[in-house]
Amino acid sequence: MEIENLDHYSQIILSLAALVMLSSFIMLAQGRLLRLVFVFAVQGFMLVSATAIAAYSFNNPHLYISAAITLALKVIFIPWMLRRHILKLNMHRDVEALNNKTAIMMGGASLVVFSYYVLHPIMQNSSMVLLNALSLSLAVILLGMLLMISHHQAIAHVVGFMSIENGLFFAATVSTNGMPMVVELGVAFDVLVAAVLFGIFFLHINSSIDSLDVDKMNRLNEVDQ
Amino acid sequence: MIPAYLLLLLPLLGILYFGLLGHKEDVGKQNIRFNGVTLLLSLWLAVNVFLSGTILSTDQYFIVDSFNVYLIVLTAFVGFTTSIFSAPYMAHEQEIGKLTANRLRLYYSMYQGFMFAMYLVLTTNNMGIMWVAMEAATLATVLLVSLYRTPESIEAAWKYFILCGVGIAQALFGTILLYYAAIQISDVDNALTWSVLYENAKLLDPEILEIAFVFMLIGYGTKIGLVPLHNWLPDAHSEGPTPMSAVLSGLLLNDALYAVVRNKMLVDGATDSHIAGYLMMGFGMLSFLVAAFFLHRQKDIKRLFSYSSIEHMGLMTFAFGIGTPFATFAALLHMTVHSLTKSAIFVTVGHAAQISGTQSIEKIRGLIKTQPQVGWGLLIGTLAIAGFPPFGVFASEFLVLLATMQSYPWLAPFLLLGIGIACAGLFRNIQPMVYGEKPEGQQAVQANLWPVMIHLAIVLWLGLAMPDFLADWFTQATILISGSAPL
Amino acid sequence: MILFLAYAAVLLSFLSGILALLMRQHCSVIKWVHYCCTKRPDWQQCLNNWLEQSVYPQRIQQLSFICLGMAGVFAMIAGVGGLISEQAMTAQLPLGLPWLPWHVRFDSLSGLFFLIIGIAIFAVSCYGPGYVKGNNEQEHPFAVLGLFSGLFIAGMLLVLLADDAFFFMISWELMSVASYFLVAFQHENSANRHAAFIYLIMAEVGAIAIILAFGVLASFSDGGAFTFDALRNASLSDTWASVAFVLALVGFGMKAGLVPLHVWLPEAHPVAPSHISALMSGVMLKVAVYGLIRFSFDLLGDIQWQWGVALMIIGAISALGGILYAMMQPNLKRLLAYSSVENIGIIFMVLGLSMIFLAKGHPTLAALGFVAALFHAFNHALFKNLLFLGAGIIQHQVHSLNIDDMGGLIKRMPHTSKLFLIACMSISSLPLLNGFVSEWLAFQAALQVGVLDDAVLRSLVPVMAAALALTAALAAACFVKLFGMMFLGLPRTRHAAKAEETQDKGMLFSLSLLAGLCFLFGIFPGLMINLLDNVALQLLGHSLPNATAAGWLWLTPVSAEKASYSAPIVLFLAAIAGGISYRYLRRDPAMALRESETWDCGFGGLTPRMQYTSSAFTMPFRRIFSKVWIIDETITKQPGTMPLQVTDIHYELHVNDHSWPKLYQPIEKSVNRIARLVSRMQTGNIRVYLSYSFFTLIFLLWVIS
Amino acid sequence: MNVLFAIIQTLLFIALAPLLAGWVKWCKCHLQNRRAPSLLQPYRDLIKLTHKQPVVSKDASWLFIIAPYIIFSTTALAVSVVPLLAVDLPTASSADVIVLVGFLAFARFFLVLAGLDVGTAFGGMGSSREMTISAMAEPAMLMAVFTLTMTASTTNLSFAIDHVLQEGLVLRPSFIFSLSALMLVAVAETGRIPVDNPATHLELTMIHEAMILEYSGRHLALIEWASQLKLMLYGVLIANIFFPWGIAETLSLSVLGYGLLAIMGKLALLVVVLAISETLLAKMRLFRVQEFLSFAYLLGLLGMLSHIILEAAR
Repeated sequence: MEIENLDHYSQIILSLAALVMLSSFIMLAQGRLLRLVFVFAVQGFMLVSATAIAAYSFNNPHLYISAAITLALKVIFIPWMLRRHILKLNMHRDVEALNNKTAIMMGGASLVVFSYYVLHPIMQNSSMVLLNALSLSLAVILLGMLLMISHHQAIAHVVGFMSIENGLFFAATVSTNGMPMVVELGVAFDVLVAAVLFGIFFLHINSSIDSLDVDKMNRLNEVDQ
Repeated sequence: MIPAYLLLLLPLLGILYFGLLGHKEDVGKQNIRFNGVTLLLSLWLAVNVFLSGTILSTDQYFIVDSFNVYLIVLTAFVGFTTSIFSAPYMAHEQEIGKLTANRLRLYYSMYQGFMFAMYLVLTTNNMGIMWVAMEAATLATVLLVSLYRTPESIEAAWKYFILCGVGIAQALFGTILLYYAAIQISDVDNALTWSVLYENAKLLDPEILEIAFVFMLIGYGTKIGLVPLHNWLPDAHSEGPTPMSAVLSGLLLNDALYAVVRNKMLVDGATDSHIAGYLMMGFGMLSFLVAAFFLHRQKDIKRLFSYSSIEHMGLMTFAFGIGTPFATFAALLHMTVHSLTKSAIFVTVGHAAQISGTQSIEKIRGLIKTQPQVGWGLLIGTLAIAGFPPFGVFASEFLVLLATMQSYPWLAPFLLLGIGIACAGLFRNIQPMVYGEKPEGQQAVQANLWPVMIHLAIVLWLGLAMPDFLADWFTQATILISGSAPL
Repeated sequence: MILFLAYAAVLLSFLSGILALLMRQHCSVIKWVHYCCTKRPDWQQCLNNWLEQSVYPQRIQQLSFICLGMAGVFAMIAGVGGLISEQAMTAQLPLGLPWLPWHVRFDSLSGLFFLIIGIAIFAVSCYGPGYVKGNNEQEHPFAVLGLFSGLFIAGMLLVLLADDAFFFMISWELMSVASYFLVAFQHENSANRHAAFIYLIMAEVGAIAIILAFGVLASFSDGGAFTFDALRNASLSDTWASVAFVLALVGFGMKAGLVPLHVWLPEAHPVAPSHISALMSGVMLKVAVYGLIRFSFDLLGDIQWQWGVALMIIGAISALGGILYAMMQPNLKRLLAYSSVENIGIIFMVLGLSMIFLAKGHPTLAALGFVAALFHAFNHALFKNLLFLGAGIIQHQVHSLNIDDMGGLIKRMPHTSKLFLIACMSISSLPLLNGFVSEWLAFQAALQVGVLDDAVLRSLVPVMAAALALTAALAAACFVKLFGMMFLGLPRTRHAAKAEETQDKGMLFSLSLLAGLCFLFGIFPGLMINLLDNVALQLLGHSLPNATAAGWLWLTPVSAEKASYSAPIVLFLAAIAGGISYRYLRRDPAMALRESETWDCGFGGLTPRMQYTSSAFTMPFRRIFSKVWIIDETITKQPGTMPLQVTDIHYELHVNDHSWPKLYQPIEKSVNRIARLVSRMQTGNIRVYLSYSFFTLIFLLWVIS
Repeated sequence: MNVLFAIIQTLLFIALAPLLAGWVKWCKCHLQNRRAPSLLQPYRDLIKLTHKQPVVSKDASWLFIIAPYIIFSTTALAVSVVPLLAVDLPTASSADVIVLVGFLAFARFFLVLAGLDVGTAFGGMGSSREMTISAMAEPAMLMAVFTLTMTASTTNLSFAIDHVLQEGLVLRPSFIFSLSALMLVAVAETGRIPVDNPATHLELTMIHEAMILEYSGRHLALIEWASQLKLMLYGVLIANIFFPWGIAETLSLSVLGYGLLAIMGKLALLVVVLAISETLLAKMRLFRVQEFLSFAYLLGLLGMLSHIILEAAR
């Protein structure tokens, strides 16, 4: 099935998926925390739009609820919270120096290819939208992990973590029209609690090591000095 | 089904109760009572299942079969005995000023929260809920790990949080894939219902399920502590309060493994390739061997035993991976004896650390001379966990070995190598702690060692003569998991 | 019936352990007594008095040892019963795994080892009360000692009863673990802790090898069953049978202390309390021999001659190595432990010979070798027990185990010294004592090598026989030295000069009992050999046809023409010869002895320091066999004012075993190295951890698709 | 009848041993251009010693006093099982050749303990050296003996000698080796030059003498006698095993007389060989003795191997 033959909704969803992935790439290369959080919010927004469109096109009302929750959590609450912490801890001027940015970007690109490679064989019987959407959400998940591996600010880690959640959410929405409601709610609850806990931890970490650099948290190691 | 609901309800009440009233004097005793009642409920449930077979709730959200009911009883039991231990332990911690009353409130509230999450993981019939509950268990315990608010404990909690969070996210992706495979064959409402999926497992797309299983294994495997996803585990065990380490080692790891096994049952139903089994065997063996070597270089007593947990979880994963009835039986038995023994050990370890005021192995000395019960408890517990007969760990390890011999004889030497190295690793650290003269100024502490004795007695009993009803129970679970009875 | 006696022995030894646990529970015991005897106040009163606070610990100790002694008696009776009865008795106990209850079997082989253990624990139970009397209850609680002694003995007995691999392993490990605690009993010495650690680890490794051996066998058995019956019926290819045999050899050899797997033995045996050392050295090693016999002769069945050769060579190395190492030890109990290595080597050598004969189709000769090996095992249990128990008495008196701290004890401790002398003579295999008979039988077996048609074997066996001869001669040298240094000459230290004969009748009785048995079986070996014949008959299907064909006086293992030995006649003749010479030369009362100073070459004043020390005594051996040890010898001279004048000479000698640096240190090092490499994984950086999980995911996805 | 004969033969053996020692001395003196003592001198020495009051160190224990009797009687026991005049010796079946070695070991055991008993450096030195040499010599001796016993397929000396006798003159290469081995061992075990010098009292070289330094009177007599017995025992072993001709096969008086003459002749010849070698050779350093004995062991081994490979090959 070629892309021309798809309906417009699907085309939009696919485009949004591509944009979500693109935002992941932007986050990957982003050294400034405020911008990182902003991009994250944008990603969340694109996710919400995709969900809403999917809800409309599949005529699946409970996806609206998901979209609403996501909007509240990932576009508003979490970015707000992170931003507040950044400002409070006076980190908005820090620029994280990323080593080997090119290599990371290349790695990210190959992850996208890899996602296709992994999911392609099992998706041969299903629609192109699904294949693309699932592969892209897997790529987002992997890129989120890569983000966490390459950044060493705790806040960046939270953003990475949340973008993984975004990827999961996108996968759930697009490929399966959303998980059962109970599960959605449960997941949302977990994300909320996690977000709150992250906030608490920022304070603790900052008070214990005087920064949010995770590289400085290596007291618990077993390597010979 | 009523006991199951009550079982879930009571810890939920517990969260609220301790959240509100947890700063009271006799809060430790209240906790014991709560857990005691849940233990009774779990036994009630067990009797029901034992008499009438698998129970499925009418809305299909909950299932209690012979596999999970025994884990429920185990969870309730270890939760109960650990609460007995934790009462004087936490009181002592408060006395010496390591904790405030508010933190204690948090501790008891989250203890119940953790128990709730565990019961939910075990009883739910919905793979999505299982995931949610598993994540909830992380969330409940992460604050307990950082309870002391030392830099180390915060670091450990952060690592625990991030690594398990990221890990478990993979499991969610796996669940989504499973869901995707399921909606092809079933209606949306039941697409994540395990019992339905299990019946129709043959219809599921094997390729999707295999990929889904990889994600699940990585996800829940992080919680099991499989090498190389284990890194959070020793940190979290060593820095949290000891009762927490006991339940983490004794329960959380088991339940994560339970989740993996549930998924494996689906994958095995869908495909004949046994790929899930091979993956689990590979991970299990790797964890088993690597952890055995890790034991040799530990400086912290709780880290030591957390690596031992990794080792044993590896062994169980390996045994479930083999998948023959024999191996499954062995793995179930090993789950039981490991939980009991390991939580008993953590109890003694907690007291040992209180006696000497540190967790550093180098500074803990002469326990037998200072407080014989603690010293002997630790020593005998270590013997048991190292797989010396007549304790039950030996019986289960023997069975695992037997199963390995039958299916993959060339792996048996590695297994034994691991056991030998682990034994050496444990004892080179334990011996100096328990033996020898006591250091200046070391004092005995108030300790309640009944949990240790009860656990070790049960483990001994299992090793010497497994009671028939328990054997039947295990056999039923084995039939459920692997399709036929051992011998 | 016999089986019940055996159970009774096991249960009594358990009971003895549990009684010991009551050591500190005076109050609760009294309460319990009150509760039980409420209806009989007179009993209550009586028991109350008997268990009075001040004597309570002694009562408990006595009770515990009485139980042990009864266990010994029952074990002996059961053992003899098992040896006599032609049928093996079997039973099942409702314990163990759900589908594998504990299988019990009591045949003549088990019976023999029951007898050995029974004698040993009976002797120990007579000896024990006197030995533990001096212990400080706070420092070394009897509860621990008694409990683990009981468990240890029960474990050994259960090993002999076991008839399935699972039960066997449980009892085997019970034996190992309990003895581990006994080794660690006096744990404030770092040497004890070290020894205990090595012991435990090696026991574990050995057990692992045994499990593997069983596993190999089981995987060829019908349905992978683990009962010995199923294992017996397993049909293996030659290669797999050899694999199983090698694993069993490693496993049981580890426990038996074959060189180079012996390193734990000289560490662990000396540091345990003496009566436990006696059990470990005299009896536990025999249980390992039992295990190997059970495994190879009984379970594997089709013996291959290569195994025999392997056993013979390893046995010869152990025997020679053991005795040479023993010779250099200044520590009495270490010396005895090494000598156990030697004796085990001899037993294995002879077993190997028996295997060769069996594989080559000469079952009667195989039975000869087999009986010789078993008889030596029996004898070794007797005299090694005697030696260790004697060592315990001496340690109490001299407060040291260093041979060079003793001397002149023959005059201070006349009874102990006589009994010790008998043991020394027996272990040096001098005629008229039991040690000689088993070696004689071994030589007889070796000399029948002519029947083999393989020239290589035919030339190998005599070389082994010569090694056996060398071992015997070296053993004689070693024990002459031991006895000479300990009991003869002048006392070398204050403690030795003040030593006194032990007043405890029980201790002396147990020593006399063992010495008497050494002598009895030296004079009437036929008594034992007839019993051992049953074992050979049951296990090999053949026995010695003519062992006592020429009458009870004679021992003719092959035939009267080929070889014969009559200890009673020899004793009779010796008595005549000795009597005549003594009578003849002592008949004149005027010729009584005259006492005088020792001749001192006119320099005056012989001091104890001028005597030969044990290291001086063994110096020629040290030079001749210098490659066997790692010898670290330093002489420091303090030069005086005049040229060539030396005011002070300090001599230091350390003799060590090769196997430690050559075999064990590399293993230890490599484990440590791998552990160090592995622990690099735990870097402490969360990003590294994340990348592990990331790459694992990528890798697995790649693998799966 | 047989028993009576065995007793007589043993007594004869014991009685003749000093004569052999006298003969050795006599030969050596003549070879070394010295005036020889009478052949009966050893008897006179023994009698004299027996009538002296023994002096015992005050540090000695009962072991020291009892040891000479034990040494003498076990050595006597050892000689009682060696066929001297006739092959049909009843005692030979109660103790075979291995027991014979055991008897010698028994005697040595007590000799060495006696040496250690008083607590002088001499005693310790002698004991240590004696044990070293015997430890090396014993396997060599057994190797040599085993060749014989395997050829005759019996360890009973009487039967073995009978077997050699029945076979007639067979030149066995293995016997040549064993003979040489046994001779070397005999030299070492009886304390002759070049291993030990029975006439020395120099502490650097003493072995046997060092151990018995404290003995006097009848004790010394017994020990001396025992060592003379031992010398004769080895002589008889060599003579009768390897050259059994002349030994009586029946117990008639004439045959026995002939046997006695034969054995005396053989022993006399052997002693001449011994005396010549003692005159020609110098005593070895102590640590060369091991080479000497390993050579003996090697010869024994060669004898064994040549028996197995050349003579018993199938």
